[in-house]
Amino acid sequence: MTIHFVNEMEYLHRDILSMCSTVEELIHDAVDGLNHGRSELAQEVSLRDGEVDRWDIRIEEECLKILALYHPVANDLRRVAVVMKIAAELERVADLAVSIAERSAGIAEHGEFTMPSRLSQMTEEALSMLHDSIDAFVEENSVAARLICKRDELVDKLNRELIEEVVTVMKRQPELVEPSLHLFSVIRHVERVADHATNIAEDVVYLVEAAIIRHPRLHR
Amino acid sequence: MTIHFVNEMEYLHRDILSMCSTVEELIHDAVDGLNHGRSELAQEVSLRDGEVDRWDIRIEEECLKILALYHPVANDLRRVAVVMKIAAELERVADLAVSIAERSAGIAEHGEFTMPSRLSQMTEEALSMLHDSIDAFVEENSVAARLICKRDELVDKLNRELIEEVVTVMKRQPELVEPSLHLFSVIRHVERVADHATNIAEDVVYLVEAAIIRHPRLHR
Amino acid sequence: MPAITSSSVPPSVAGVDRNLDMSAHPAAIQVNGLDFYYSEHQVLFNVSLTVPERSVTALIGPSGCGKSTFLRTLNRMNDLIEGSRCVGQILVEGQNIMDPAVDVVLLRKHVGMVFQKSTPFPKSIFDNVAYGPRVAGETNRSVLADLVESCLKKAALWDEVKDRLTKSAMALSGGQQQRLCIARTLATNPRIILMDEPASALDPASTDRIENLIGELCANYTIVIVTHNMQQASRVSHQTAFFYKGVLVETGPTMKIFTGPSEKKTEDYITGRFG
Amino acid sequence: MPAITSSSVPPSVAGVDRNLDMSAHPAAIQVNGLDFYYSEHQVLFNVSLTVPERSVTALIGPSGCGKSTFLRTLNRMNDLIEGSRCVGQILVEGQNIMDPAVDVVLLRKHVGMVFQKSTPFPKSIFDNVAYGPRVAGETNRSVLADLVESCLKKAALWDEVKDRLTKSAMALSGGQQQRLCIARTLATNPRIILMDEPASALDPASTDRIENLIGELCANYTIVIVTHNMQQASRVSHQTAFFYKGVLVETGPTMKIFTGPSEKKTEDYITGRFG
Amino acid sequence: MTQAKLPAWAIRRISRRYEKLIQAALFLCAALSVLTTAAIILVLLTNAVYAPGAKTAFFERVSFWEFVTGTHWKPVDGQYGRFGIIPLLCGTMMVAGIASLVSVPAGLGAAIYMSEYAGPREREFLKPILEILAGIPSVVFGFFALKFITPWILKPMFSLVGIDLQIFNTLSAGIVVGIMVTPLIASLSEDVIRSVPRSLREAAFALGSTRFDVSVRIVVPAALSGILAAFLLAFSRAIGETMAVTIAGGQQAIATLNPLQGAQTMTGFMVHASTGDSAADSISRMSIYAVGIALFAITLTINVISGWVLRRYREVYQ
Amino acid sequence: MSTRGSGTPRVAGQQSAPVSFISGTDGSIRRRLFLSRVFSWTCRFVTYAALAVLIVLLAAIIWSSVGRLAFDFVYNPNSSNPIKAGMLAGLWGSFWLILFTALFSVPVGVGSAIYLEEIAKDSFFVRVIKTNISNLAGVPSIVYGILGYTVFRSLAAVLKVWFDGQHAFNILGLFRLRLLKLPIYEDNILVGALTLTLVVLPTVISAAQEALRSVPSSIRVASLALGATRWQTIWRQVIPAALPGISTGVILSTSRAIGEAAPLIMLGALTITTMVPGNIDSPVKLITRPLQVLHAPLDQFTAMPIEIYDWSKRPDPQDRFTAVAASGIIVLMLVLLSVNAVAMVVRHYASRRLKW
Ligand SMILES: Nc1ncnc2c1ncn2[C@@H]1O[C@H](COP(=O)(O)OP(=O)(O)OP(=O)(O)O)[C@@H](O)[C@H]1O
Ligand SMILES: Nc1ncnc2c1ncn2[C@@H]1O[C@H](COP(=O)(O)OP(=O)(O)OP(=O)(O)O)[C@@H](O)[C@H]1O
Ligand SMILES: [Mg+2]
Ligand SMILES: [Mg+2]
Ligand SMILES: O=P([O-])([O-])[O-]
Repeated sequence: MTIHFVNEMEYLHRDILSMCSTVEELIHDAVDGLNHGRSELAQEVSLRDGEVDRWDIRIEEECLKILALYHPVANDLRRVAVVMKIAAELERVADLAVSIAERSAGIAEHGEFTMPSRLSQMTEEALSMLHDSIDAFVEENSVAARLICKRDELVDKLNRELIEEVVTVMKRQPELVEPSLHLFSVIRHVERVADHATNIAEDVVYLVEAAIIRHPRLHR
Repeated sequence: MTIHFVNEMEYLHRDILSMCSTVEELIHDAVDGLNHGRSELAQEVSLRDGEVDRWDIRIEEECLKILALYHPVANDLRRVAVVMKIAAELERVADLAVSIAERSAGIAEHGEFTMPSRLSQMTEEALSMLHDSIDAFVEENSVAARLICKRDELVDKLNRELIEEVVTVMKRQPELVEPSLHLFSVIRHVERVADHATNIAEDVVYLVEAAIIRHPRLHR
Repeated sequence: MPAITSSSVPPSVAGVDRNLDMSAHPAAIQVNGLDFYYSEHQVLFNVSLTVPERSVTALIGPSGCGKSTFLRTLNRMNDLIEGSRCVGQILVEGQNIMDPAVDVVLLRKHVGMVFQKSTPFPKSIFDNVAYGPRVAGETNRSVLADLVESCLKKAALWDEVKDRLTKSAMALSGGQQQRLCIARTLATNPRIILMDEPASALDPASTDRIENLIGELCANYTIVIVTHNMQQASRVSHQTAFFYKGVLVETGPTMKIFTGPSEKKTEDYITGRFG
Repeated sequence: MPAITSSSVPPSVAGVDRNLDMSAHPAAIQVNGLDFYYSEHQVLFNVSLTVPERSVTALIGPSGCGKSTFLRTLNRMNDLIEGSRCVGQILVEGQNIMDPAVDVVLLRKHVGMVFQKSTPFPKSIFDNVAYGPRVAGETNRSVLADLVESCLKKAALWDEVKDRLTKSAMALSGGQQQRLCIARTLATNPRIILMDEPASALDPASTDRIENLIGELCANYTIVIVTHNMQQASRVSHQTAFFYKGVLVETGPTMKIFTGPSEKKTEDYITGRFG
Repeated sequence: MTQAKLPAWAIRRISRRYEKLIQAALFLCAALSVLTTAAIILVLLTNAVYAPGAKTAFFERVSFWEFVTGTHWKPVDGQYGRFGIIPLLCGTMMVAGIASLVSVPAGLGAAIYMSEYAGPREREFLKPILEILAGIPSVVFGFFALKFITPWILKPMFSLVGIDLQIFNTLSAGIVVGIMVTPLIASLSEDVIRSVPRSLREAAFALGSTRFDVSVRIVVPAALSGILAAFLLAFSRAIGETMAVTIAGGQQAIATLNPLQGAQTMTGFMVHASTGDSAADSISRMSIYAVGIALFAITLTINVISGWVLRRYREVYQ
Repeated sequence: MSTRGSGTPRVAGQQSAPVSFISGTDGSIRRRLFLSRVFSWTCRFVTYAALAVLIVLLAAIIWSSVGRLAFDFVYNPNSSNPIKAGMLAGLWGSFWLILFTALFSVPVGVGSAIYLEEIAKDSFFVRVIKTNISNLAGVPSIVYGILGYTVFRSLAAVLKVWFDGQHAFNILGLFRLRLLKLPIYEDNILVGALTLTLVVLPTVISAAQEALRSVPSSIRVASLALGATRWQTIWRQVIPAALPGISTGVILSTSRAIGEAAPLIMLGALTITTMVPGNIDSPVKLITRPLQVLHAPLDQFTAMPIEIYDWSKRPDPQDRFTAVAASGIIVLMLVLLSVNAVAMVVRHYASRRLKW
């Protein structure tokens, strides 16, 4: 058993890492598109989302296969469960990337719409959270993971501020309602990317410490 | 083993059904709030979301327990996996309910903001999809589940139309930007409720037929 | 917060024993610093373990790690092995059973035992179950009949054998024989039942029945079970103790041991990475 | 699209054996409509099964369903049982082995067998492995030495025993003995190896080594293994065949059998709901 | 390995003639035992019942009825002698009966003690003693009975109660025969008792039994038929016992059930007759075959019964 | 889940009554323990009685032997003078008997055991043989004496006629000159040995069968599965594994023949004789007199137990032969003891080498 099982677990690990890097690239490209406004980007990102979807299905199949054939327990069981969850999160992040790319295409249509400066701060923060959470997963570092969960608050703050800004713009310049609405969506999406990163970090904590820290309200 | 295992599976089933009904109630209340504008609703919904979160954790724990202790295979393994996924979906639906309630509170603040008539059509459709997908799960009816997936298109269409409507309102009445933005969010949330219902339906198909039909693009 | 244990908040929907809080139960057996020797060969090292009342405790560990030996100290079956020696304290319901004044005959009635291989006596089914009460001096036929019936019922065997109580017990199938042995043990009115791999010689279906039976019996009896089968340990027990080379490496709620063991050795063992 | 099978799109990252396409392999054994009788008692009913070359086929099923009997027909070990009778066709590499012209002694060299209990001969380790070649007439000491070394290496035992080849094989541990038996079988240069619950008497660590060994051997040999242990079947095999009361109920890729079996009986059995 | 080539086993069957030869030789060895039995029966019958040709067979000269019911055994009484087997039967049965009285409790007690109570070391010590006792030739026991038990033990004992014991008496013969077969009972019974699985004892102990309970309620009943078979076998051995009885029991063939007198057994008579010097086909010589047939029939019957009982017992544990 | 609530009440109901395992708290237990102890002492008594009997027997014999036991006893021939009577003839007679008995019974016995255990399929005839052997083991040895007397002795008589007639030797063409001078007897060693062979054969067969049976069948199956033929399996696996058991069993059962008197007496073996078979009265002559060695099997004989029987029975008012008989017994027992010792040594080494 061991060799087969260890092999399977390795494959699984390799696959989830591939998926991680694909999704990271994807979301980076999508966010880049915000700043440099490439209209064909949406098309491209959407295509590559298909790849992520395939990874998602593939990893889920692998996880179920491992559960059925090797009956993992302890650490291994947690790892399989966590990989399934992370894959689902990443798949959603990829979907968000597609949405962001679409929105930024929408924004680009409107020519001289200026992006709020703090948007790039927010996206950077969210993407770095995502990256760090993946790193924490690779390193099985639950301390780092817990730190990531804290950083979500900063993103939430930026989110609120940016939305206020958008509202102001819309009120002031009704002709910019459409790009603003796109921007609004983008902001919400980025915020959700950060949420997903937080989820991944929480999963990492579970993987390492066998403790579920989701829904922190419950533990207060 | 059988008795214990069968019992555990029964508890799990009971728990996921409890969670389903809690979430359904929750989202119904939240949507009701849209029409009747009760401001204390947000508070209440948010409180009950805590309960859903507890269900979520509890069900995940039970699933992992079953995986670790009883090593289900075949139908049982699929059921456990599906229950874990449905619980996650429902938890997100509950979160959306909270958001919807918050938004409707935001809309209510603005007094005489008229809701677009098709909104209630959309919410009804989304909620009925959710309800039907849960029914399909209970009945293990994969035919019904596949039908639900189709109905998502209608919701998407309504979504697009409503958003256009909102944009028009915002452009025309900049003073209504804020409630409109809330409404915009609500529409997006409802659309996502329908998406989650679709996900649940897809899970039901997997449960019954052992076939993953997610990401239909891949199968075309 | 521990991972998958039961501290989640919603009020108990589940059955009682799922999340049995072991520490709340009084101890049926308490072993303190037990060393055990076969002649000069030490096989148990400073084992301390508390078995709560009305629970199932599983002993797991690789072959030869001393599980059976430990189990057999609990009703002093090891006395039958010459040259064996036992140091430490074993309290059964508060009494030290290592006390030389202890009467092992009484002790063994109180702490019953079921073995790996089913061992029906070559007598009728009735006589098998009635054996314990009879050696204890019970002769009243109707009392015996009632007792036999109730014990066979508890062992979920009554329906299968009620029409052939006077037939030889050797004609039963392996799984039935094993349940008969359990019934026979119940007839001595024990409070604690020790089981040494009770299902390892049975096919899955019979194993299943035995496991279910254990699940039912633990409502009234304290059960300690040795098993090689990790899945079995996980399925039937509330508490699991992992032995390795005569040392009790880790003990805790079964869920804990099976999802988040604290010792690396335990984890390696239950995930099958040993050797 | 079937559930967890390998048709997902990304190009193969995994090793070969994960998604082995069985139908592409030529058949090592092909059984057609096999009936088997012990005297008048029929224990196999119209069994048809194809075992692809260089794969592991697991036979599962409840006790007494005829797995061992089926296995033993494949190298005609059942000939040793008086009054047994076999009807149907068994093609081993295309040849019908039920043909009276078949020389069973040579057949059994070609289709090796490993038993539940390890059965080392009470001889030295070397002599154990060299036994098969010797009875076949090989006497050249250096040829034998090479053969013994290569077989022990294939059986992953060489490192453990290379310093004591002349010591008695009885002194090895259970797991080592079982690997020795595998090495001994390999020494007769078989193409097919039948294993009847080869790990059921071993502790988890030794079981593990045997399972790993099976995983390695299937690159060069066709293996058919009987097991009571569902997990084991799922772990080691490419193809699984489920027997019930002498009937081959279902056979298919192991993944399929273990996550989406098409027969209700199979599902009930693998989810442990039998009885 | 080319795929097209036929596997070696499929080509043809190798003939292994030397194996057949060896098997035939071994079969002849085994068949010898049947031949022996046939020879015994043939010899006994042709000399006792019907001899082809001359009318020399025993029952052709003496009526069967007289042989079975006659109470006098005097082969050289007058010209023809009197051939009633009852006196010999009395002697034989008395010896065997006394032997059973001695050996059954002793043998069973020893078997229980060795298997249930004695530790391995004590058993290591006791077993050879029984084996030595079993291996002592019967002439030695005859000597022991005649020269020691009778004069030094029985005679003083009986003189206490005023009974004069004869030098040759069935009592001492019976006692030594009992001693002789005790190891047989002990070891056969111990075998069956030990073949009662250890697990059964452990199970009984675990149910709160004392050692007595285990021995008497579990072990002995479980081994009962085996023990019974051992008794029967020992009884038959006692019937066939020759030298000890011949030496200690005397040579007077009288129909008596008094163990204090001497008496001749069937075996004793045969020894007596063959050491005498009667003519080869004299009727007294031929009576050996008649007695031989009786002895053979009796012991065979008992052995067959005991074998049957033993087989029944074996089946229980299979 | 069936839990507490549904549980039936406990058998005797004293849920929480404090228990005590301390002995003496319960009268019935005390009685049972007492009974148990009495029983154990009774059993111990009868077992050690066997030891007592053995000691008494040995003591009685040694004590009786006082007056005759001396070294010359083993090299004096028999004599009607109790002071001179010795056992030379009996010792040599027994030696030759046991030698030929072993030569006959071991191959035949082991061979039939192998046939029955390893080769025979279960058929009617084999079952007959098996029952037959177990029944033969229970046939009194004296019955074999009758058989030997009637068959072997008569055959020997025919042979004697042959040998006495010149034509026999013309056919054989062997040792004509020397052998002619030595008489051939009908009650010779070979006849005795053949008879004793029949006596011990059933025990030899079952001892060998036992040893073969103790070889686990898994070994046979494994060997066959490796492509060995049946005979290869027997020769290379079964016999080596069973050899220690076979040899111990065979030694012990053959040695039974040393103490047998009854069948030999039936054969008409000499009771009072000073004759040593073949006139070989010292081991040296076994080498220096090859022709006598050849003649010995055809010579008359007596045997140790026969001499003992004769001495014990000798009607002698002064009881002077008691000491002679006792001395004879001591020699016989020493011989038996040494054979047993050999068997034990074999068993010891065998059981050390082989462990299943
Ligand atoms: N009667 C005995 N005399 C001497 N040593 C013994 C005896 N019984 C067991 N042992 C030794 O004690 C150690 C522990 O044995 P024990 O039977 O308790 O192991 P176990 O954990 O039950 O193993 P398994 O899982 O194989 O039953 C082993 O090394 C064994 O060899
Ligand atoms: N030698 C035999 N003679 C007669 N019947 C036999 C023999 N061996 C097995 N059987 C019967 O044949 C049936 C199938 O036995 P088999 O040993 O093949 O089952 P199995 O599936 O291997 O069971 P297990 O899992 O217990 O080993 C059983 O009913 C059994 O009783
Ligand atoms: Mg054990
Ligand atoms: Mg089998
Ligand atoms: O053993 P016996 O020589 O007396 O038959």
